[in-house]
Amino acid sequence: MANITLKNVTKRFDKLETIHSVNLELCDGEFVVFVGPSGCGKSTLLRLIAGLEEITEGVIEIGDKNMNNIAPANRGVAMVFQSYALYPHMSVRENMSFGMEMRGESKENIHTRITKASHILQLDELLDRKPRQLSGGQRQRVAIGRAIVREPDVFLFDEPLSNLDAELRVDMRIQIAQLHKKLKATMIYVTHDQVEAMTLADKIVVLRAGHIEQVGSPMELYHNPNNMFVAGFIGSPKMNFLPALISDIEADNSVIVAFNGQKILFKIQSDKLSIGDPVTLGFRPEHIHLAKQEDGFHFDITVDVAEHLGGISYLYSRFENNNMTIEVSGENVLTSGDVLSVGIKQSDCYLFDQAGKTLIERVLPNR
Amino acid sequence: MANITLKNVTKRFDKLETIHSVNLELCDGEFVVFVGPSGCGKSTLLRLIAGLEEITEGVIEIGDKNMNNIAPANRGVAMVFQSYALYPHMSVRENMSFGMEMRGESKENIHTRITKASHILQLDELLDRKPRQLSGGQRQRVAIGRAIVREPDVFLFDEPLSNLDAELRVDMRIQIAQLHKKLKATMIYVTHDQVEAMTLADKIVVLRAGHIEQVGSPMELYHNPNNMFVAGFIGSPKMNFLPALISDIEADNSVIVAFNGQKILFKIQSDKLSIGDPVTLGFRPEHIHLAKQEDGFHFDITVDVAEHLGGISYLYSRFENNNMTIEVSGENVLTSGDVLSVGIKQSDCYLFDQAGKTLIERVLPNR
Amino acid sequence: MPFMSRKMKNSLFGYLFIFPALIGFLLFYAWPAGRAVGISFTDWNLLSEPYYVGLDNYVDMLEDDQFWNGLKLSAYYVLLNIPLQVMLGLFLAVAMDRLTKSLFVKAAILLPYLLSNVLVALVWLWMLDPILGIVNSLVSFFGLTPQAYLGDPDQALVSVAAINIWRHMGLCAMLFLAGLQTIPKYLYESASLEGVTEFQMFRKITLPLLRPVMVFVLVTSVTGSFQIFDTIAVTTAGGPLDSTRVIVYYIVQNAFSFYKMGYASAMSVTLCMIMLAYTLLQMHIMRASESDLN
Amino acid sequence: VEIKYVLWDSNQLPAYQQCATDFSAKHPNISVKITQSGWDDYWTALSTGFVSGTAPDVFTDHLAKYPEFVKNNQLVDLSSYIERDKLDPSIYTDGLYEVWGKDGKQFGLPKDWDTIAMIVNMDMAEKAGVTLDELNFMTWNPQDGGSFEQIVRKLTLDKNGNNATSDKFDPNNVAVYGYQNPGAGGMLGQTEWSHFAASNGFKFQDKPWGSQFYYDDKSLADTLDYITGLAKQGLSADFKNTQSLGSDSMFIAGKAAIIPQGSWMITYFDNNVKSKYHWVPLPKGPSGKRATMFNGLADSIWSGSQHKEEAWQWVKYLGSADCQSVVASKGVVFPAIKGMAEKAVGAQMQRNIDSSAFLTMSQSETYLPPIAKNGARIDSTMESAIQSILLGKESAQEALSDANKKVLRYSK
Amino acid sequence: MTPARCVAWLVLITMLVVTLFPLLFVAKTSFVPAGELYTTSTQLLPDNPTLSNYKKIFGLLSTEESIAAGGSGANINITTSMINSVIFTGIIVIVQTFNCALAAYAFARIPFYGSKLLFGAFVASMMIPSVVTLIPNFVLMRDLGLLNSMLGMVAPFFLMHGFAVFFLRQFFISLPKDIEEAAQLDGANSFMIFFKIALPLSWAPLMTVATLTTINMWNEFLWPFLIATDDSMKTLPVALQSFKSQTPQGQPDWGGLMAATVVATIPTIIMLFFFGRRIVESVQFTGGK
Ligand SMILES: Nc1ncnc2c1ncn2[C@@H]1O[C@H](COP(=O)(O)OP(=O)(O)OP(=O)(O)O)[C@@H](O)[C@H]1O
Ligand SMILES: Nc1ncnc2c1ncn2[C@@H]1O[C@H](COP(=O)(O)OP(=O)(O)OP(=O)(O)O)[C@@H](O)[C@H]1O
Ligand SMILES: [Mg+2]
Ligand SMILES: [Mg+2]
Repeated sequence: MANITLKNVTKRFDKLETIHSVNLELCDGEFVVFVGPSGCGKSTLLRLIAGLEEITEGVIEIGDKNMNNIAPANRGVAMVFQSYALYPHMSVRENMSFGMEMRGESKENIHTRITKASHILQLDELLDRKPRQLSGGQRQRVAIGRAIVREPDVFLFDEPLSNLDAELRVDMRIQIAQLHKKLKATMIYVTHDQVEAMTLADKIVVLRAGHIEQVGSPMELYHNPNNMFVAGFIGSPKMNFLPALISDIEADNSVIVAFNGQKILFKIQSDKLSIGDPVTLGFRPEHIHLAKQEDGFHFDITVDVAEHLGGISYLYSRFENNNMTIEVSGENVLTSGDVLSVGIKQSDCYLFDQAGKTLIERVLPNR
Repeated sequence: MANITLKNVTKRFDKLETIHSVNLELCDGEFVVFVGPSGCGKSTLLRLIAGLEEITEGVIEIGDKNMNNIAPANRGVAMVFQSYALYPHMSVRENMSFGMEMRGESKENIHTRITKASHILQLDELLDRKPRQLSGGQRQRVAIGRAIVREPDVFLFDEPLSNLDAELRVDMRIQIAQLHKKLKATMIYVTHDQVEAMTLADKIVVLRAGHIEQVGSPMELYHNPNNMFVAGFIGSPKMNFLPALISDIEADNSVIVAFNGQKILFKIQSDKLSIGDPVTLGFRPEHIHLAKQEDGFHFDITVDVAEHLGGISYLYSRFENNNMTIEVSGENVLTSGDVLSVGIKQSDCYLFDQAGKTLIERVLPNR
Repeated sequence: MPFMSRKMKNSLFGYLFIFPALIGFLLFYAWPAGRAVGISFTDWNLLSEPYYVGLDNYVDMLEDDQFWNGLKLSAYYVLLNIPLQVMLGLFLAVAMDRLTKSLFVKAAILLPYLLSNVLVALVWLWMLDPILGIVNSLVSFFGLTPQAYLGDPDQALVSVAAINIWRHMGLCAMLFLAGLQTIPKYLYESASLEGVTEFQMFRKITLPLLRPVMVFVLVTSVTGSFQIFDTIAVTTAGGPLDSTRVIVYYIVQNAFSFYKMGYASAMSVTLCMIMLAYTLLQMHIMRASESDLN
Repeated sequence: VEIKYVLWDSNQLPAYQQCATDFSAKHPNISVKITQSGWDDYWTALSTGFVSGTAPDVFTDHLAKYPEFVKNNQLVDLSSYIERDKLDPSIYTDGLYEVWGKDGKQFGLPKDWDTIAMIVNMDMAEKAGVTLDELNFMTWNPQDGGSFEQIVRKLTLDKNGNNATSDKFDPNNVAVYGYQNPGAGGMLGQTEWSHFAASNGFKFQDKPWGSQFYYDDKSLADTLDYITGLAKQGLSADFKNTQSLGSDSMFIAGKAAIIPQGSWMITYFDNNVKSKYHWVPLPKGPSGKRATMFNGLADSIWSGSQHKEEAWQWVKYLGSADCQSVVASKGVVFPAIKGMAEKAVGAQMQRNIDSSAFLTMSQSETYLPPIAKNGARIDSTMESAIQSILLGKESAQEALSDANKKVLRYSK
Repeated sequence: MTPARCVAWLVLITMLVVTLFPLLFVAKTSFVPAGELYTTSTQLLPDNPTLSNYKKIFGLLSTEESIAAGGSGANINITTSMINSVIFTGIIVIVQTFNCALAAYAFARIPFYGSKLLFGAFVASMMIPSVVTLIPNFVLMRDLGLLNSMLGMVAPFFLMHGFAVFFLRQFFISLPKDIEEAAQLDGANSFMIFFKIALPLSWAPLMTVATLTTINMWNEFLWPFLIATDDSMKTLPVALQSFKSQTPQGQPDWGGLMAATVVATIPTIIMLFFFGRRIVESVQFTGGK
């Protein structure tokens, strides 16, 4: 049993409070991804769970046992450090076997596990090298290897794939997913990669400046972000935000939003809204079409920069004084200065009140 | 003048040859991106150019001057280390000002540049911290800051954004692009991020195991990869490869390729091909449509795993015994076990001979 | 200066860096040492002119029982002294690093080293007095048999070693402690997550990464022990029954009591060679010039 | 002109400082700078000074050290000055002047002398019923120890308070030792054994500077066997137990009732001993006489001195009655000039110290310490040999025979 | 607390007791009046504590009183010698540590011709018995006219010491290379790297060496004793040597000696507390990933 509970966990470095009374429940066997802007406290949270930092206030429980006073060694966690923390004097093989040897695993056992892990991580030929003879990505893989050979109850991964190339990254991602399936261990995973977060997570925890902004499944966060921060943070390129107005409130929670001279009706709770309130419209770059859409907004934009990635292009554009990013798939030769007419479906729109809180609750697509 | 020339550059660590006689010419003011699998020698090349490693054989010239015996300090390069290499005893501010102080810049100059850089890098509030009090991403930004405040002739960036979140990453990418425009410095940039590579580069250098596989503009590499390795490496998810056969060769370089019982004519050099030769078909995931396409191949696949990322989904599927990745945009509820009929346009197909060399030379889209 | 190769430029810098030290070395070590080699081929009683005797001193030395005895005693002393001193020092250092950061403990451990050799010897001479000393009265208090310590030929050298261990243990600890600071803390974090015990961490992380300092401590403490003089001069003067007449004591005796500087020089040169050989071997075996941290 | 003068005994410093002041008053153009440093450092500094040419002009010299200096021409021969200034050597106590000369040359003017006596803890003596009279007239022989041993036995007490005359005496649990031998004593045995041996007929050497030594003589072997025997019977502490703080400390601590010691220690004991004590003459030996080593220091001039004439003036003054009476009045040592010793004893009497035993000794049979080149090596050899006897590792006769052979080799 | 830690604590405390006990004994003896030295030698506290030993040290007793209190009659100018000691030690510690750090850095990081050989020679310098160096060095000082001068006193020490060079080099080889590489790219030459990077990162070893040198030099006796014959030049150990044995067989003035020890040691103890914090407050090498 390795469910993890954080109750009012607070961490201060000297006077600087970095984690502010965080509450979180992670179930046994869950794959949890922490995301958040740089410096928001992801690594710190992992280190608190691992017991490498003492928590200033609050309680951390693993498997329903209070861990506050339990040494890291006895928490049953393995961690991939953001900084790798490889043993510089040990070969790759020794780096991986060290923990197992110290816990008295049998020689064969160690050998098989290392062979397997190094194969998965494509480290077979590097087993006898010292860390300083490895490239950045190779070091990172050793760090992963060191954690996975242990097969503990809880895995903590701190940006484990950041230094790997795209192909390897996809590979590794799949390997980690399989490992999770096989071991049924609880995994906490910090990443900046949207794809990793969306594909691996059972549950995503969005952090901002030491607070939890939202916890939910990837689709929940994508479709129903609590607020503009989460909406902006989940999805890449980032969601576009444009100012709009409440032009009318009809009965039955029917609210009419005016934008660019167009008025569209949204079915949303209207209690706290009043006519004339400014609201924010959100459109994801991938939802913007190069054509007017029936039932939706449309407007003209000017392309500032066009980035062509092959299969898709990003158009960094302007609408009035607002920046807009648009994703266009397929080949095209659009470029700076082009003026395009774009449209977006009503169902793809997000809407936020003045404080940034979401106004729309979407029903998730489900089979 | 900071054009960089590498002539037969070879690097051996002890007996291990890591860079094999590399030749490369980079023009002054060019933005060059090095990509390649983990451990292929990207960092080593940067270190050779910077003069931090002595080259075993060959010549490196910067601005037409042989640099082999020039100390790193006098090469006029700034580098962002993959490992950051911040000065642990100096505050963020001192880390950034050190290089300028060494070069005797004026106090005000230093101050303005640091203020500006720290603002761009969102480090304003961290200027008085020591590196050990920073998060991973913050450290990485300091490392970037240290390089850019220097405004040297040549920038070497070794995966400078790997530990930043998506939003910041886009920001930084744009900042670096602007910096490049402004300073007109030569920049060499190592990244694993496809988007960064495609959007920033004037020229991409694809490395494999210490060799250069191809040098070219992003679009060139995307559309006309020299070989299967480059084709597979550029673009994410990776290109799918399926076996096919030359079923007939007509005159005028018209070659008929048979795949899944369908025969399609390709206009390619037929000199070295003969009927019955196995060839490899390549389809990019983003080019596969969920409907039969006129003039193209179509076939049925079985979905193994479906990853839903919100705006798009990746379907990891099988066709006969080959893995296929398919990118599907828009909402959908496809899942494991679904059988789909997919199609691909002839013009989106890539074709490689037995040795993996490309058979199709495409004309680049151009306005 | 583009006409200079990198290596030459480095050499320029290198010599600039070591310049002051090199002057000191040449003036106060190299020159006297060279002179000593010269003197070792002469008969010189300090007061009158030396005269050349060729290898006589070395031949005499090989036939001199006292010389061999001195060497043997010195080696024995080193064996008594070093393992314990280094181990205790290491333990203290690790304890100070991992157990307590208390400044008091640190200062207390180094206190014995604050007293000069001679003083330490005098204090222990007093405390170890078999009849009047506090040690024997403690020994009797615990029901053990009082010993003669420095007066007993079988115990004298051991006692001297104990005195020196007492004085130098803190020094060793300080040196090791400085070495421990270079070991990144995250290695211990990483190891602790792997369920590695404190002792295993010590063996597998601390010890190997301490290697550069370990070589240093081994080399300096062994060669230092080989040169023990003050303590013996104060406590036993080479006695009882020559049981503490270690080689350097014998050398000094020859030089300043017997006025046989030539002979003393020959022995010094030989001793120096022995220590140098040991040092080179030790440094080679323990790869003294490499650090695993780089 | 400044004359540099060095000495090692700080107890004497005030007296000589006084002399220097008086001297400068008489010789306004000469000032004397006195430096004192402890025994070991003293000789190191002196040797370095000789080698480098920076030694002091005048220094206090010791019999054990001066032969080597003479051999290497470091000392100024004073005979011509003595002749010129018509100095009368007979003013010095007999023997003191001669030992500083060789082959008609003179290397120092005597400044003081010392003899050996025994100090007795009178509180213990009274408790044991030993009278001062008995103590003043002890006899000794190597066979049964004479009255000396009887007294020692009475003074030796075990932990239970039994003295060594009793059957119940436990030699393994001694609380107070009747007599404590200070140690091995090297080639001199100055306080250790030479007085016993000499009163048993022992002689060190054929003559000063002579190359013949008699350490293998039976008289010495018997003496050393006797001394070793004392420890075996529990009358003295074992040699190995007395090597740290030594016999003086044992006496002061009340662990030893009688110890032999030299006259230079009079002040020290008076300052440190808290119980009642008395200096008594050494016992008479089989020869029927008391015997004591009669040793003395002298002032020598370094041959490298730039101011030999001024140095001589100072040495002459040090050896004169003017200075020595000052020294005598301080009562620290016995000055070399005849009659001054009595003055010193008188001065000590005023401080309630009875040091007449030393005078008594100086008037009994006296002998000079052996003088030879290679003294340090001979000393080292003898020290080892005697240690091995005292430790019971070797029989006295054997060890001494071996040692004497070596000694003869060195003294050639 | 784990059992291992408990055991470690126990051992540590035992060692502390063993370490401190003799020092308590020193302190105690310094308060014992002459004459009670030997009767109280097995006690932990003096029967009749006295300050007379300290008075002796500070010259508060006349010569006669001092002799009567079991001391020597030597005159000690403790303030002068204390000042001399501070100057002597200060010069050596600062200059020597600096020179040695320079040399050590070169040996660790600059690949110059002959560096291996010279480093070997520097290490070997520690093995030359002082018997061999004493006289030539003294003669050299005489020839240079430096006898009785501060320069003469510090000369053999302040330029270099094999111990410090060796020790510091062992640290410099462990400094993270990439940090120095970064500095190179920032345009720093070897001197700048040394001053701005290597030195600040090596506070712990530098302080350790400085502390040890301070202690050694504070206690250094023979050389200053030989060079400084003038009272006004004497350092503390030279001045205090008169408390050591005066005569071949004589006992030192124990009470005075111990009091002198206490007095002479106090400055070093203060220094220890002062620097002690710096010694372990080293920069952790966390500039990297
Ligand atoms: N000091 C060294 N000794 C031996 N081999 C080394 C050394 N440094 C690097 N290598 C090897 O050289 C190859 C190239 O390393 P390099 O660091 O240049 O890779 P890279 O392309 O930067 O990889 P990554 O993307 O993982 O950072 C790797 O296989 C690495 O193992
Ligand atoms: N030792 C420390 N002292 C003071 N502040 C610290 C310390 N360690 C971290 N911080 C601060 O705490 C905050 C959270 O740091 P943390 O490393 O958890 O961020 P993170 O979410 O992992 O960021 P990144 O994605 O950049 O790695 C940061 O603002 C950082 O500056
Ligand atoms: Mg982090
Ligand atoms: Mg790299």
